[in-house]
Amino acid sequence: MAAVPQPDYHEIDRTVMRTLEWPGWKYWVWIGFLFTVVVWAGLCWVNQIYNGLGVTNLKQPNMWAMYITNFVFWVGIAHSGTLISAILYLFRSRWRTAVYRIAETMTAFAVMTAGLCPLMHLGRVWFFYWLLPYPNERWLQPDFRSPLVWDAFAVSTYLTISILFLFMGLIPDVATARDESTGWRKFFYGLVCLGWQGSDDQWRHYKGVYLLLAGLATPLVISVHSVVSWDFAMAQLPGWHSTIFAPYFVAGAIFSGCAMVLTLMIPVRKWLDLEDLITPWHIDNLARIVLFTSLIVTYSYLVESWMAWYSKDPFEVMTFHERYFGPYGYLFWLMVFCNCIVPLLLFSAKVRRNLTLLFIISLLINVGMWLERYVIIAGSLATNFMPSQWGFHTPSVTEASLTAGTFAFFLMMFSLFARFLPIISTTELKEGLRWLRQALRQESAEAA
Amino acid sequence: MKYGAIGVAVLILIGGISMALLSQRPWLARSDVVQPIPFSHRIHAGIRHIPCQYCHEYARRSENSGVPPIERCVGCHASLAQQFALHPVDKPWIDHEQAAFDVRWNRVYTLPDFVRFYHSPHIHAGIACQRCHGPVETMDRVTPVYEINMGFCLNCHTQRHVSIECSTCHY
Amino acid sequence: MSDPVRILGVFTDEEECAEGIESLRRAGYSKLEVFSPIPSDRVLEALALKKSPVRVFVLVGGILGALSGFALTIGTSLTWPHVAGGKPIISITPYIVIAYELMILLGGLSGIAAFLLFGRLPAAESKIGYSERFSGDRFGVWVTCGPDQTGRAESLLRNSGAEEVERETA
Amino acid sequence: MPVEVSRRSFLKLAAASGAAAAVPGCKPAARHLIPYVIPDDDVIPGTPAFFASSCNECAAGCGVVARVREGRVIKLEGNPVDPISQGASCARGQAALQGLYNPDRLQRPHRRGADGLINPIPWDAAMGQINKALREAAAGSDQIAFIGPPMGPAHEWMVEQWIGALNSRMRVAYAPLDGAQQRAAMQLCFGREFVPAYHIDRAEVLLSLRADFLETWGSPVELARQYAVFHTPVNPGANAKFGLAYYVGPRMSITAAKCDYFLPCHPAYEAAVGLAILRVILDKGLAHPAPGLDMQALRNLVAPFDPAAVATKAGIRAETIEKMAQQFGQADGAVALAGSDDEAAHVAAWLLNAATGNLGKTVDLYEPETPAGAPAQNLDVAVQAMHDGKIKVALIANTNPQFSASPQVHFGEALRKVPLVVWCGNVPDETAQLAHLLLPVNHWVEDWGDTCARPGVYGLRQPTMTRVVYSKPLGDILIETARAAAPKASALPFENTQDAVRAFWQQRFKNHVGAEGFDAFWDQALREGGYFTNVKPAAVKLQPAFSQSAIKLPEDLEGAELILNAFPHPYLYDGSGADKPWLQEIAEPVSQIVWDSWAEVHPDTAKRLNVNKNDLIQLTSPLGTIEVPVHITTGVHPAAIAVPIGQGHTSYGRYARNRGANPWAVLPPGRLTIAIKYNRGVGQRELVSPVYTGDMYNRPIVETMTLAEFQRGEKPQPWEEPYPSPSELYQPVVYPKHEWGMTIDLNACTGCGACIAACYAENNVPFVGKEEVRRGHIMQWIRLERYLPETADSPTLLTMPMLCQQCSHAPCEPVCPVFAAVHSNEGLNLQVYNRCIGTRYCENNCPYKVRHFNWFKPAWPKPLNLQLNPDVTVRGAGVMEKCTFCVQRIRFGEIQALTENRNVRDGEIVPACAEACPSRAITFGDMKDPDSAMMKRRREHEIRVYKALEPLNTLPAITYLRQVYRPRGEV
Repeated sequence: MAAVPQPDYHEIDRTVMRTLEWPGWKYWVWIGFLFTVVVWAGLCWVNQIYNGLGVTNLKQPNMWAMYITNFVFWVGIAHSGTLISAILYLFRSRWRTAVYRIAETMTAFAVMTAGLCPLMHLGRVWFFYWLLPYPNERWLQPDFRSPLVWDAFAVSTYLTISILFLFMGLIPDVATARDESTGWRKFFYGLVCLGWQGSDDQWRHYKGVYLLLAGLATPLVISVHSVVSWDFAMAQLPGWHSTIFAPYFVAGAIFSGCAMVLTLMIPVRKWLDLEDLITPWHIDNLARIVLFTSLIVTYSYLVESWMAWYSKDPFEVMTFHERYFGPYGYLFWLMVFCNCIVPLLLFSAKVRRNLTLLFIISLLINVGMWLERYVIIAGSLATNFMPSQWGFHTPSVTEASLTAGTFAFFLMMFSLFARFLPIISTTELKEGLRWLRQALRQESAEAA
Repeated sequence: MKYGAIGVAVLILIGGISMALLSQRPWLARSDVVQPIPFSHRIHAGIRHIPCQYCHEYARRSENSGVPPIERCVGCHASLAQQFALHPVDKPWIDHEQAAFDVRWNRVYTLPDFVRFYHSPHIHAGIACQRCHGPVETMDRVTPVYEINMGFCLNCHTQRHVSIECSTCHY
Repeated sequence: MSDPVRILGVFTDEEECAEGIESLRRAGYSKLEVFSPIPSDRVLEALALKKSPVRVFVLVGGILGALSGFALTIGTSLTWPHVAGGKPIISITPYIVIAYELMILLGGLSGIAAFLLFGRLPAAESKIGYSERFSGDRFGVWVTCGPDQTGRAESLLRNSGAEEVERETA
Repeated sequence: MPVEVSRRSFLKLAAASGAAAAVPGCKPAARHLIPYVIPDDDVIPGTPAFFASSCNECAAGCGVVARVREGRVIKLEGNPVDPISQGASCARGQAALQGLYNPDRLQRPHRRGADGLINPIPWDAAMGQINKALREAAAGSDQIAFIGPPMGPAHEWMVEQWIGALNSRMRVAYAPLDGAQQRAAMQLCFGREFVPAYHIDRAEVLLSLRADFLETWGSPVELARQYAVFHTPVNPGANAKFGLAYYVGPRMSITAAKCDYFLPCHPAYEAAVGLAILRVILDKGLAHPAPGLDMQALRNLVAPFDPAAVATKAGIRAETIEKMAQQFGQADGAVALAGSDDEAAHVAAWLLNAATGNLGKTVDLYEPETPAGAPAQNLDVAVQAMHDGKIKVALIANTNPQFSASPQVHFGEALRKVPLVVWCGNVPDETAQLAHLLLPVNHWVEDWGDTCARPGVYGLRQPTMTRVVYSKPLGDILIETARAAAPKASALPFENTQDAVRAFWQQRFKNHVGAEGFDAFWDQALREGGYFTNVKPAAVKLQPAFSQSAIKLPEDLEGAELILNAFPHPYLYDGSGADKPWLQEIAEPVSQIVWDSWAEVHPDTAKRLNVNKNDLIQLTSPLGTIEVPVHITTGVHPAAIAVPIGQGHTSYGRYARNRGANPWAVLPPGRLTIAIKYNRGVGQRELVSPVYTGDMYNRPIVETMTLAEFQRGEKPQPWEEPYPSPSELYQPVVYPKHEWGMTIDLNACTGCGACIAACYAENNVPFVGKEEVRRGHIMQWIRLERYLPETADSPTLLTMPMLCQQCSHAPCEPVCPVFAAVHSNEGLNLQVYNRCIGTRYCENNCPYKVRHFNWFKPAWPKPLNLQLNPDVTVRGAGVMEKCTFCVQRIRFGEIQALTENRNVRDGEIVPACAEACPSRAITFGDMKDPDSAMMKRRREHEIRVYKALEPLNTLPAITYLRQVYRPRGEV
């Protein structure tokens, strides 16, 4: 029988600080690869700005396609991070401690990536700031009735709050890192942690504000994806104009986000040697959330179709008919397979403990959720009110490159973060040490 | 650390200022315009009290105010020169025929293409030329007085309760 | 009065630290400063600190945010009333979204600002008595007391399980 | 439209104006202001001047008014004074400007060197060479040929003088679609030629034997206007009046589709159908006995055409023929039109019109007024002479026989034997490839001339701007060469074309000139664009002795397995429109295909031939082979394969070259049909269409009602439950002064595309090319919604001009984050280009899909950019654009009213589409003014009023008038 690991404060610190050591060449090759993709996407973007959006395959009527899909996808990804860090914090879910930093980092970078997508999509990106209110001689302000302005506010608020939230969590951890390191690192970490020392007074305010931030982030996260869903639901277009979009999108966001957490955590835990801190118990819990939200999403698909059928609105009926059996039908069924059928495997505890399988499932869910947005966006636009103006979008090199660029950007930022800032919250792990020990005990008992 | 923050702030400031300077606003009226002929509005409009629309004759009936045809200059300067003790102009229009076609006034006031400005309704509404162009009759060389931007137009339009629909100027 | 004396007790365990604090407080020592690596509820309870005032800031910030959201949206709509889609110039329903987001934004920002203010962050220099251990695995309890009360404090600290006790003249 | 037609005067291109061609973005307009030396009274910088002229794009001779800004023509409109156009125009007329500013126009004279390439030479050298050759050739007789299209009387006269002075008679009038069959039929029926003038509006029943009178046949603008009157239902209820139109022909053209019943007919039997109808009319005693009408002779003539026998051959049921005859014979006014390439059909049409007493009623015939002199030769004579080496100098002007003459004529081979071939034209075409000297002549917009649409309608043409390239008027070339080379001195004793035209008019109208003298007459003609008077039609009788042998059915087609039915493309016409990108990019209304040629194949035939959509097929006649992609449609007779004429140029500029196939290359002279063999070509070529499907899925887009419903006087049931009242959450928006609106009558709309071309011209809408259309990037602000219903109780085809509906509850507006899409207080749905950041949300939310995004920076190769309207911003890449009811015209009208201290008058402001519409389907006006013509039209046709996609509650400002139809299954 394997000895049950009994981590203490010091060991937790050591394990985490090990992740901050200067990385080896493999890491830099990985970063270099991602950077190359980002640069390539940047060049494609420059070309697109210079020549016009005609270099993409956007067209009448698919005015929106992959860029907005990416936007919704990345905003969605962001959501689970806040769920795990804020909502579960409020619910005092102890298992979140080990995973929440990964999730929250993912949130911050996913929102950042998401914020780039509407810029990529703008016809005149150099005027993007017209979306924000600022005093100007033209007397002109944005139209606050437009869901896109809500988006600008929601996403930028979300970005700010999630970065602050991430930063708040980081402060004591980075202070630990500061005190464990020397030289320029000490200086750097000292800057980041703002000279944190952990006095009782600081902790008092810290706890107060952390709780309140969690309390604010919770309604925020729900509002953000609701607002994103209203980008579509506010439009008249059949397939978009739907009252269930807000909860449907929020559930989908958490679903895809948790899947993304799994996708990131399973390799990261191995790569950074964090198996003792992120245990299969944690992963199991995540998988349960994935399963639960998958069921909600499946339910939403059914409700959506039912509403179309029940409304007898010919436009709706036709749009959904086309969605299932039209030129994009195969994407829809692939999406159903990825989002509704595959996650059912998670009912089995064995599957939830099988990391390889779980990783594959999480990847499939990511694909499925991307497709869901694409099917909703491009598919609904394709079969609009005017049959003469229907049209089906096919991705172009530029769009594919920029999409790849968003993934590369996200992964690059995440990878950089993971090696230079603590990717596991030592403070919270230490705080919840006894639950961690309990988890490890349970783990080894089950293994036996 | 403190210095770093200051440095970043200074960098942002410099960046912002240079952006503002580099982003030319070529539609703004230009104050550095030199005309091919040393024509003085002060003498013509100020001292001689020639009405603006004697020369800029299209202002009341068209989009453009128009620049006076050479004929109009010569009309006074050649035939009435003796009578009114005008400075007789024999160059460059009369002696040198070729040059007559070659007067190229440099524009002082320009608007971007997406702005439609009609002179005629403004003249009919009794707006003095000086309201936008400043006291031209005091200037030897016309230089802009006001920065004619959208706010400038809006101010006057709202004061006078004229439409500020977007389509008033942009189409 | 002679100068007060600062005594440091270093604990390895959260519970022992909390007990130490409680015993000190019972003994009438009120000038306590604790450095801890974790936001320990036990320790904070033991210190019986008042609730942090940041929540007031968050509340005020949130209310201000919501109000400024409405002020911004309604104000800009009135400066230049544009008709769009036949909707009223002041369309409260959509403005709620803006107000809501601004409420959260300003609430959060003022919370952070309050935290930085009250927590005296960013701090360029170390507080007196801070040790690098205290961000790792040690709890540090500083007791400030008169020179005559030091012995009792030291023994109280030791008794609650402090692994070392030091004295420092402030 | 009040047209201010001022005295013509030469304009200076370098006008003193600030408004140079609008360029996108923030670049300033012109940096310099260049004053006039002496101001031109007609030119006010910044204000358009209007000059009346006459169009030369087809033989109809519509009057036009050119809108001139700072010395360049930016738009052509119909001339309201002209009885033919009455202010309307057509797509081809609108696109004339793209011929004027065509980037591939020959810039200066060129000479072909020994290496076969052309090099620029000075005019003097070119003229010297011509003069020398002409002098030598004039020594002998008939050594000089002039090949040109039929031109206006003044030019015909000049050419006649010229060619006579040069001792020749070889004036060849050549135009590929010149109505020779119609003239020949008149010879047969009446013994000589007349000039017909149709009055469809006076008829109750119309029969078209392949006459595409709304597109390419006759005078489409005039006939479309008449047809709209004929085909607009009035008096809902039992006394409803609604013209009945039949179309008999092999292909469903837009004309066929717009007639009540399209009867697909085997191409060989259109005449037979017409004559069978006549036989029924005679048999049933429905003929109107008239003096000179020999009923017995007619009976004998039509005896062989037994309806039952004809019916099986033609593919039309005998009962239908009987019914048509019944209706045609009983109608109070009926008209038969023939557009076939066989004479017999034309004979049938004339006989039908004559036998039912409609000559002088629905058709007026006028004595032709050709100037005395030798009639023009036809091409064969000249080809023979050239072939025999008799012709020393050939002058070919503004016509392209190398492209459009049948290969049977061997024009090219003959022309190669001519020592000096002088080509005069605009864009160098296939014929120019064979010329030794290429001379750029003035485009008709830059030139003098005249037209004579019919006696009494004498159009005058005047230059409306200075030349764009280093060209010379054709008349000047004639005058100069006559002076220099003619042995006889006084042939053309004029300074220039202006003098010649004026002198010709002085002579011609000496009896019309009033007391004020010719100068006043001339000035008025210039101002009004011509001289319009009433001439009495001729009293015409059928030729009494009419023999059976007069009727020759096209025997070669009978029994043929497959017949090629070439038809003139509605926009490219005989091929002369192919160099104009607008005409290439406006989809052919029925097939909705752009920038290509195609073969229309019936589904049954496609099955038989085993071909699919886009497959290339080779069509081989004894004269040659063409290869075209297949377009499968039920709108073509199974025995026929319909291919549009117009593409297949090997030269003729960048927009025409190497595109599609040229059916002229397989057709015999004077014919549009021929029996062909079919071969499978290699591979496919995608036919590009901006339209996804022809199935409307029963949505409330183009709404219709049957004639029966109309006669019952009931308004059709709404498509969906209407919104409960009040349908609004909010207070309705108040429009203080105006609320602009539009009424579009779908019964009047002929789908002709004039509105689209006018919109291109007025609003600086960029054309994008075939590949970008394929990629869904077409920019047309107004498009033709075309749906092909398939049930028997539906109309043949549904069309609807679709432009921005200016919704009061515009879905596009509240989704724009920056107020770029915003409503004006005059009810306009504005698009502020300079505010737009390109989120494209508006287009997503637009149910009508009428907003367009600038995917690229638009480009107009020079000098096409000179056509750009300086009153409209040229949109740069990355912004949305759309129709705003020509807000620049609204603003101009309002400013005009403001400066004149009055209110805007109804009808003063007309958007480009409404102005162009030949059938007057579009009316624009103020919805707040109940007396406006637009609101009156709504009230008058209350029963037909509907809004597009009404259930969406977008409250559009455009009201459509439902299409009343006769279910096609009823026939």
